[in-house]
Amino acid sequence: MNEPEYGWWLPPNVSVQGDDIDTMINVIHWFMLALFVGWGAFMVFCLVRFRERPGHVAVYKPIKAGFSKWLEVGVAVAEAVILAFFAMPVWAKIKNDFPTQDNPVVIRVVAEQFKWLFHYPGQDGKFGRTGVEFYADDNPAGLDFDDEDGFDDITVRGLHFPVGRPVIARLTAKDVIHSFKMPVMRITQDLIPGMEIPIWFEAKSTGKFQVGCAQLCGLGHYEMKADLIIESPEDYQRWLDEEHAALGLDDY
Amino acid sequence: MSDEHSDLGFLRKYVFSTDHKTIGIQYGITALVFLFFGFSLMMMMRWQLAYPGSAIPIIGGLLPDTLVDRGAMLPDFYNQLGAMHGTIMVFMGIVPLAVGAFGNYVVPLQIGAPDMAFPRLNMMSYQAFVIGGIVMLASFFLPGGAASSGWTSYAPLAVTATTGQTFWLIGMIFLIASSLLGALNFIVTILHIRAEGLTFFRLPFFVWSQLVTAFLLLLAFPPLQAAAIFQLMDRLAGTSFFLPSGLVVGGEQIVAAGGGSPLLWQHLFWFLAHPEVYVLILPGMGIIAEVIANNTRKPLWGYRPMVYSLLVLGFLSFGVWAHHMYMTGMGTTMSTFFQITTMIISIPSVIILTCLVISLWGASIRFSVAMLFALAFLPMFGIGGLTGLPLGLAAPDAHLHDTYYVIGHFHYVVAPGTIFAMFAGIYYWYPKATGRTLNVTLGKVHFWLSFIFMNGVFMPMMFEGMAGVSRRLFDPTIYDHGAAVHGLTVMTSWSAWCLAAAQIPFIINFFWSMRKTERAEENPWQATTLEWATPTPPPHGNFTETPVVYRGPYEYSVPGADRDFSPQYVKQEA
Amino acid sequence: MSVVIPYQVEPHPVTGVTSGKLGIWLFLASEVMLFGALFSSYVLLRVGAAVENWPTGVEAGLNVPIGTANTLVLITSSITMVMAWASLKMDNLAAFRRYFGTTIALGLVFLVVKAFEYSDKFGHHIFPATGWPEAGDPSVFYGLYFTLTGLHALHVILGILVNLWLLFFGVALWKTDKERLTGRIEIAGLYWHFVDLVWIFLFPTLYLL
Amino acid sequence: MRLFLVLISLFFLAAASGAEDKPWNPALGTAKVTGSVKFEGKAPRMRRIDMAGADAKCAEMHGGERQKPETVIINENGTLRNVFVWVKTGAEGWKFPMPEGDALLDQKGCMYTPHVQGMRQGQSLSVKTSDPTAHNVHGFGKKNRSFNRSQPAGASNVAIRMRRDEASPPMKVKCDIHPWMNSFVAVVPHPYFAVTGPDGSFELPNLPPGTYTIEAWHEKYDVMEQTVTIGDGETQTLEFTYPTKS
Amino acid sequence: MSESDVEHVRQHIKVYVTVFVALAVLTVVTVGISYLHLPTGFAITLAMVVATVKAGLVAGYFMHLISEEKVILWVLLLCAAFLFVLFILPLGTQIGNGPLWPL
Repeated sequence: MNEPEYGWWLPPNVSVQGDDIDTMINVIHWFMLALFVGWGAFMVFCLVRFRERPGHVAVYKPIKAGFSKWLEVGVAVAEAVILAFFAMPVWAKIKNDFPTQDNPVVIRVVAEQFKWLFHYPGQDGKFGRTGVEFYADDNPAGLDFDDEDGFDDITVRGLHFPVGRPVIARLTAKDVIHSFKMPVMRITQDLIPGMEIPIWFEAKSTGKFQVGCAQLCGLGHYEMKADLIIESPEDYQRWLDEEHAALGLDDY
Repeated sequence: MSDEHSDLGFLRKYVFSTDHKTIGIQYGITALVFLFFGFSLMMMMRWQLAYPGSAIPIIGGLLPDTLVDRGAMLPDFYNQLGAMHGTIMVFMGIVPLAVGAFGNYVVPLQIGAPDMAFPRLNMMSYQAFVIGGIVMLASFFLPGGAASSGWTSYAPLAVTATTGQTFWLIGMIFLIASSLLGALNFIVTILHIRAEGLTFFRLPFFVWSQLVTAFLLLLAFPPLQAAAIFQLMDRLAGTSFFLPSGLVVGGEQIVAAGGGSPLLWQHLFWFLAHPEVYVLILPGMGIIAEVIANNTRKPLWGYRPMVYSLLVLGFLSFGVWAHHMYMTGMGTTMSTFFQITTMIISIPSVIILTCLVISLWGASIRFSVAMLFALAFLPMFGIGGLTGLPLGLAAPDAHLHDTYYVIGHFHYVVAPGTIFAMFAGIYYWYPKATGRTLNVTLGKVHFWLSFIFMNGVFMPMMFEGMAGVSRRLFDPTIYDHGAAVHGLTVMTSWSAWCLAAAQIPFIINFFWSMRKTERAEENPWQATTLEWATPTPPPHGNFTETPVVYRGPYEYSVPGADRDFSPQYVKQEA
Repeated sequence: MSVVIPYQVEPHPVTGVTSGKLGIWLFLASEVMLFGALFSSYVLLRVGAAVENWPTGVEAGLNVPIGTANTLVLITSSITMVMAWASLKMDNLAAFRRYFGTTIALGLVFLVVKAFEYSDKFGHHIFPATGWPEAGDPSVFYGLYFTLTGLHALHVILGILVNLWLLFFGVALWKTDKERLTGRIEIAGLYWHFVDLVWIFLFPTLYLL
Repeated sequence: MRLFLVLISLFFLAAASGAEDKPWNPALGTAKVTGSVKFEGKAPRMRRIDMAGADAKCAEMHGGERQKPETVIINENGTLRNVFVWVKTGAEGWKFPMPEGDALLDQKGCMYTPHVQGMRQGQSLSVKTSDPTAHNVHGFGKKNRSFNRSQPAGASNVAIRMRRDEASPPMKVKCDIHPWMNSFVAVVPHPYFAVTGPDGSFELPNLPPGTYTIEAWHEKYDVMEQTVTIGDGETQTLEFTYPTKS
Repeated sequence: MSESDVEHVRQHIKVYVTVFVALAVLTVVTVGISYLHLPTGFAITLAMVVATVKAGLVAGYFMHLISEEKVILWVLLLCAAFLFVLFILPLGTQIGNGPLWPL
């Protein structure tokens, strides 16, 4: 695992979708810079050229500034291009193209004030029955422990997933609105209590990062972070096995 | 007329006045006080952000230990400050200043009206504003402190919050009532009480901007009113409009029937709050247009396209709100719709900005203090507008949503944008209201320091946001990417404190100039619009003789005229 | 204060209405948005709830005959309101007093009936916080019922207060400025009809569907 | 409504009797109730607490080993730990001397010590943090006022005065930043209370002779009560058995 | 007030009474329909149509919208446009939020 480097621009990107987003952000910013510099240069020129001084008078007749029309049309066209060729396809892919065929890792993410909880289906690959009535301080995932499907489920406070394999996460919140944010994965998704929202993502390199909450959720909002550990498939499997082994101990 | 008014007692003349000018000044002073207060809240937050966990100098020792621990801020206090900073700045600072103060003082003068259409309603509007403001501020003294769920008050967090939230909602209902009454008054006044000859396309751009703003306030605020009533019911009567079934707070199921929708609040809130953004900026643009036309000594370039853009802007602002909600799990059909409307709405803003910039061509630019602020407005609002682009698109928003980038973006619109416009307005119309001009040297000091430090505050936020630092974090350094940009945070904080210091010349100037013996000329800026046709300061009833309008609003440097300005109200032989 | 503000009584030449009338219509437009938002919320919440969890008015224990009667009361108060205004137009102050008084009385009748409906609900331990059905995944029907009718009742109360003021004090204007009084009554009428109009939508949404 | 009336009259009764409280005479306290709390049946399934992913500093304080939740702890002798036992009725009418100092609640390694404790009405609960991480102290009072105070690392103690008795059920104190952290504080108007420890026993000494209702409370298995009459100088032994059969 | 004005008002009164009767009848009709227990969707449509007709009568005749000046109609049109947006878009997002879950 390599130490991530954070700087003053975009954080490192480890997600397969992130490249599209980064390209888009960069393209838009170059476009913005071009517009701003153009405007600015014109403005500064005017300020110098048309400053008030003896012998200089303003011109009443409006200038024919055909270029302004072209500028506006240009901005509109640029926006249309960004919309049609970047924004819509990229977002549609992120939002709709769930990789259900590619052997995804499926997890549940439960947000509460003020920690994350990650729920893995365990060896049987099936999530146990969960329900509001089972939520307790010692059962944060709301698992029905009498349900055998749920008995081998793993519930942990840090997010682990393997590199190169898509992850489908089902997001729910217990109490208020939270937002699941992984800057290095270019993912933000609100968790709305009473709703289950699925998202997917796939990492392209390993590393140890952080998950944060991006929606004000109360006084501990700032403390609502969790480890984000992207591992090689072998390490991931090893971690899963360890968790399973740990579960056996606790059936007392 | 005027002598009768001067016979009135102190209370009727200054406190319960129905004169639009007095009300405008009341609004102005109150709003400036609130702005200053909201700004102070932010300065305390900046200390925590720059030096997390260390005691706030001086102030920290004065605060009760429910808010601070040995002088260092506690997270719930930080959240209170954040929520109240937003609320105070938006609803109790800028809107009352831009609409209540400038609108009230200038609009009737610019359209040649003796007063607003409903003077008593105008007074009630101000009173409702004051009551709302007091309720909001009083909430700081509650046991649980003020509202702490952000200025957006998202449910269910706000529903389960402390009593401060109830005060927030009640305060909002008063503020909304105030805005509604004011808006209605403005529309009727502008439609009905224009001077003879003042047709719609002879209206100064400022009046147009106020007209559109008034429509936005009138039609966008009621849904928030409805939402506030719902949330009040949720908090006080135990209903669950915004609470879904089976909420578990603090490990225990909360006692509520359930069946509500947390997103409903967001829809109703942003249905207001997006038009509200235009409420914040349009009057500012109006002031800037006035100042630029006056100081370039030529007509505005593209007056009509600007007016049309204004109308389109106002109309479209009702159809873009859900771009604040891309990350709530909205389907792609709807997000596509909102991305398209958001891109469309950027076009009229571009048109207005371009027209203002092109107006500089062929001008004879006077660098008065008001003009400096107006000129600074253009690039600053430009940055604010441009940075809205990536936020308006769902995919980049997936990274930038609720980061400091958003904060930088909207502050560039409202702080160096609207606030600079407000300063421009104050420097421009101060002679009208007081009969004295503000000192130019102090003004320029104020401008340059403000300009530098405004950018020092908000430019670093863009980079912090790019790095992925979320907003509303009590201590962003606990995240690795937050710690990496901590230097920028410190820079922002110091800029903010310097920005505060930069306002001292303004405050001195404001009060000191009022006492100057030397009176300003009747029309110190050689302006063309109607407000300069009245005596200074204008008496009760405004105009000594009923004005008649003969030409458009910005007839400067008319070829063949004997002066470089041809006022609207002077019948000149061509 | 003798600042004369134009178009208080005479209509503006371009818009063709008085300031007061334009003002009240703008106010009503904002009221439309207020109640529109409430109804929009109703739709959103209802669509979000399971079909079997949303009661019809009868299932929820609302009394349709009483609701119908109350609707008729409000409609009648609307016609008496318009008759009051017409009486002024025809220079008949006595008739105006009769009709206007009836309007106020009918408004009060509406409120009294509403109060009985409320107390009946409270008597059956039904409060705004009550879900329907009690168990499972309840809907917020009762919350909406109380909030919407409560807000409407608040509007009725406000209308009654304004009308009472007009009946006992405002009417003094008849001696000095008949047209102005007629204008004011028309404005009060517009508000009153609007309140009636809101009820016309509230009644079927809450009681019948 | 009737409940309300009852509550009102109880309130007045309590107020009236409060006025007549006699100062406690230590010489009367000769009787004693002792006993233990047994556990029968199968222990519930629980998960160990994973702190590492959420708060590395706290996880380190436990050497990286996952802690068992303290909800149900069955002692080796088959008794149940963390049961709060107190004299529910029978000890009224006295004004007992107040203990010195505050009741202490420590936060250590993102766990509360003690998990269950009793304290006197009028005493203050002083919450201490021994952790290098931030906490918040969130009390869910049903009779006492609820509170929610932040406590960053190294902050001074948070002290809350308990003005009303609240023992059945005790007040829950929680940290929201670490949602697994919970603790229960019973506020009792007299000194006759105990919490079962590693041997599952309890002792209520220095009681005046009389008839008492003794209540046991467990956070998962709820309450049980027994009535006991003791004479001068006697010791009675009680046994509670959880879970409650119903 | 002129003679013709009074005559004008007198004619209006007849209209008002007719409208009143229509309103009363429609109220009874809408209640009557509700006892037929029609399918929910149909019942809602029908009730809203009747309510809209009633509202139209009140607004058109009691509030004189039918002969009102253009400026007021424009204000209401604007209001209606925004109201439409307020109804449709939140509903759209709610439905768009529907079951996206692919598994």
